[in-house]
Amino acid sequence: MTCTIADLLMDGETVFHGVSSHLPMVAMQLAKHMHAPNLVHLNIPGGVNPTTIKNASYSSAGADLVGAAEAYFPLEEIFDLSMRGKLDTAFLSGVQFDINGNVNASVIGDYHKPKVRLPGGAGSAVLIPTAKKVIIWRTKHDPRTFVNEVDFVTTRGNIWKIITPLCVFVYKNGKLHLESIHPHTTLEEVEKQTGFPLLYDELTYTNEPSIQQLQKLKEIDPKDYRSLEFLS
Amino acid sequence: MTCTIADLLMDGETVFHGVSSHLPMVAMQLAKHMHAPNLVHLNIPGGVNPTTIKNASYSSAGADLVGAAEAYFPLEEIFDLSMRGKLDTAFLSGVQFDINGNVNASVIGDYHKPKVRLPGGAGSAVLIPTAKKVIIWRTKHDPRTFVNEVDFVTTRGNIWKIITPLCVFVYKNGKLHLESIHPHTTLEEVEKQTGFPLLYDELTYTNEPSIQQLQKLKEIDPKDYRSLEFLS
Amino acid sequence: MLAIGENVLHRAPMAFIRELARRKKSKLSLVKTAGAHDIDLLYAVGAVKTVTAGFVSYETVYGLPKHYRKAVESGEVKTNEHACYTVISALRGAQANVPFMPVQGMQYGDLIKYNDYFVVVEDPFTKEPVTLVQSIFPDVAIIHVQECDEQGNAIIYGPKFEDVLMSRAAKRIIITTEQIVPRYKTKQNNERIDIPGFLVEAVVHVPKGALPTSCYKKYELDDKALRTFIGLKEKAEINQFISSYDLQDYSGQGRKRSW
Amino acid sequence: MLAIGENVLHRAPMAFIRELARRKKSKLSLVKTAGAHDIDLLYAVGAVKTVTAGFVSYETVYGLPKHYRKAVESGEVKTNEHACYTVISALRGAQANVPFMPVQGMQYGDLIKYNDYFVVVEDPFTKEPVTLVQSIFPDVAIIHVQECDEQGNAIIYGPKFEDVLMSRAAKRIIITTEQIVPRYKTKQNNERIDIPGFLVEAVVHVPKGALPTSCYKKYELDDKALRTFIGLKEKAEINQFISSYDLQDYSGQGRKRSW
Repeated sequence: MTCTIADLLMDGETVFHGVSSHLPMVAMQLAKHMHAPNLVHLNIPGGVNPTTIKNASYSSAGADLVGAAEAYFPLEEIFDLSMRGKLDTAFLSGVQFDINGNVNASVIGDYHKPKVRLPGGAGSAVLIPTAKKVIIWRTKHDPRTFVNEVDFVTTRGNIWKIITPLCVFVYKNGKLHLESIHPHTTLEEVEKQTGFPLLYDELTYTNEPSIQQLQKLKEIDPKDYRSLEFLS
Repeated sequence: MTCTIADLLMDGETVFHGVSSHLPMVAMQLAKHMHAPNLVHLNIPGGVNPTTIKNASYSSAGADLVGAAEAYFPLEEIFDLSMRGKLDTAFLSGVQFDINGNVNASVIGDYHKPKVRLPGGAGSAVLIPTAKKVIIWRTKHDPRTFVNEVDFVTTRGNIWKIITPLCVFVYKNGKLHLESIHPHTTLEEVEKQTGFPLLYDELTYTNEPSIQQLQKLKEIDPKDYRSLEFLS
Repeated sequence: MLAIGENVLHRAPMAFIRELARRKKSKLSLVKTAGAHDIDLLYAVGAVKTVTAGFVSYETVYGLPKHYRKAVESGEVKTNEHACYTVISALRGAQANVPFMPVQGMQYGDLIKYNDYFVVVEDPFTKEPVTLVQSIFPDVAIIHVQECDEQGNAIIYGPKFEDVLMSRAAKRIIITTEQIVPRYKTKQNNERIDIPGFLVEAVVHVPKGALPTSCYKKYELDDKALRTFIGLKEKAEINQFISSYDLQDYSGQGRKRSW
Repeated sequence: MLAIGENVLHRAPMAFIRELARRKKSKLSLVKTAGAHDIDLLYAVGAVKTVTAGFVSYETVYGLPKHYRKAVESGEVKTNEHACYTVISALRGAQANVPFMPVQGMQYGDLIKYNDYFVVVEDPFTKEPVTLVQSIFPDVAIIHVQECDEQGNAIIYGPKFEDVLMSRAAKRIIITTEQIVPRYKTKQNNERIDIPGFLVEAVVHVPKGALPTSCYKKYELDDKALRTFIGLKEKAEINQFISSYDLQDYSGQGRKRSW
């Protein structure tokens, strides 16, 4: 997943990730070390282009990202930047997604008396509509995540891609389409784990990580923080 | 005038002056050195409580006020402070004033094709209505300054006192009242130089500066910046 | 309404938060962009009426805030869900003392339908629809800093999160600080002062006052304590957890309980 | 529309302003809170269509800006008079890309009657009247700083005035700088960087680029030059005044005219 995400990032882009976002953080560093040296890495504490993320053990919003940074540009300003149409790519997540590009990060059940109170969408409700490109990553791919209809619409639309452990969705013409499935899985598996019918034109396998990418990953993320979410 | 103004300032107050404001700046320093050591001196460049103003030769908005300051709190924030009702006293000026407390700092003549384009009210239009107390100082007292009716209302009301080279006006019940006249002048002189009829109840002479004040003035303002406006 | 400085697990004013719990405060309204242990602890002791936030959760490895969730799901208390940015906008509104702020992006989701602090009006200049968020006026902001002098001139090292904004939005500002430094030291760094002393009502010296969250340049997060707290269920256990900080939380006042 | 950094006589990007004059730019729209020599010079060469500002004047000892006044009084050009704060509010609106900002205090004067960028509406939350100021979206902000690296990471020493806000409100940002410093030096001061490089389009090295206005830590105002300029009347004299800075304004590029 990390390499797939890194491949989506382009040189010179301004890219933001939030809390609990080790995976995209590592992907951004990977992209910077491979094909996108001029990518601008933005994050909540405000560290612009931190040179290392090795100290970001339990948090992707810690002061270490400022300590190792080129400049200071905090959350407040990153939001403003996105409002001005100058944030190229934002990494966001959510708990439920449906085929129409609706995102739920708020509640399961009734909004005012929820069955499950979720953490909340954080910046999603304003960033998903205003960032130029939005990449959603989610480390769970099951029918409770990719549902027929979300319980609540925290925000909707303007998703570029969704990356899961099984596949890549692309959002076009108002619907999520399956773009590629990861080499280790099958279409049947993706179908089984997705709560809405799969749309696709031509279906391909996602590119395998290159040897160079895997080597570089070991360097920039020796403690495998990118896998933290899979463990929790 | 400087001592009269200093006497109006109370200990612990938050007080602001703008550009071309050497006279109130010196008055604030005088008050701080005499009876109001905890007065908070705010200014445009953002120097909170500068320890000296001796380097403010040509400007009361220069970087020297930050260099000698306790902290940094710039104009933008001072405006916000006033909006929140936390600015105790603001020093402002204007070019025309009338008996109804109208202030003109914009134009002489028609607004859209003025006979004389004035510098503009700077912060007056928002600070006069929102500061707790507003002290207007003006180094000219003549019938073109204190007029029957201002050419344009840049802002109005919420003036506490107006200090001129001849007298002190106080604003109450919607009108400017003469509060005291300076010892060196006469009621006739003030009447002659004022374009509106003088209102007053009991009329007193303004207090003379004390010897201590005059001594302290020499220390804090040895180059007599407070008189710059009278020269221009 | 109480605005709490910091973000998720970093530089939270935990000593102050624990003191609120010790004093058995209740019906608090909290506001912040993204909270974790601070909010979870206050919910655990039943101190909260509402929370206004964009995100309430521990980060990845520590999972979800159980106490907060339990309270909200039981219907006892209310969450005023915002996007983090709309909290920022609402605090900017308070900073300028205006009743609302316009904000972009919200028109695509349902938060504006379910919450009366959002409203859509017509822009009088362009006639286009525009979303307004009602300003949030905190009574008190509580902010933990690394350095502060006795006048309240405070310097935050590393990320400031929304703390500076909160210090401008709240009516009263309370600073807890790792270190009280002499005035000549803050003055040497005058251009770096984040909160000038004349805005500050009280300064409390509380070394380690952010533990178990981290404090940049001072200490890392206390992993063990956090995991302990997250595992607690009974009120008595939670009170004991808070008591275990008593000595430390009062150490800055010569171990006297002066605040 | 061009946003010009600095305030009255301090750290004005004069080398850039003079370059606009040399290139015979015309019909410029200018925005700033309080201007002096910069605005007066551009008016003197007939480069301006409108100015949006709260205050246009030299300070006390230098008197009024004659060229500006003459142009406005002749009716050739327009002043969009603001309170300085409403310029700030309008730039904050641009920073957040919203069409307007609410602002307090304006309801007591006539500026809101005579200028269509102010409008009074009903607050949908309280039903009270509230004044809105239309946001101002500068195309370019031009800011003179003391230190900047080649990437555009810029540090302003002393008062920042509205320069940081302008760098967030404008579509494009141009920095002129006293000194180009290596990246490791700006990085050592990373928390002090006022304008991060990724926002900046161009960096121009112009030592003494603020003269005849002052530049904190670098030089004081040039009293003689300012008084000379103020005394000028004829176009030819003014052009000569500008030419007298040619060598100095290009010195940062090895005296080649590279910008």
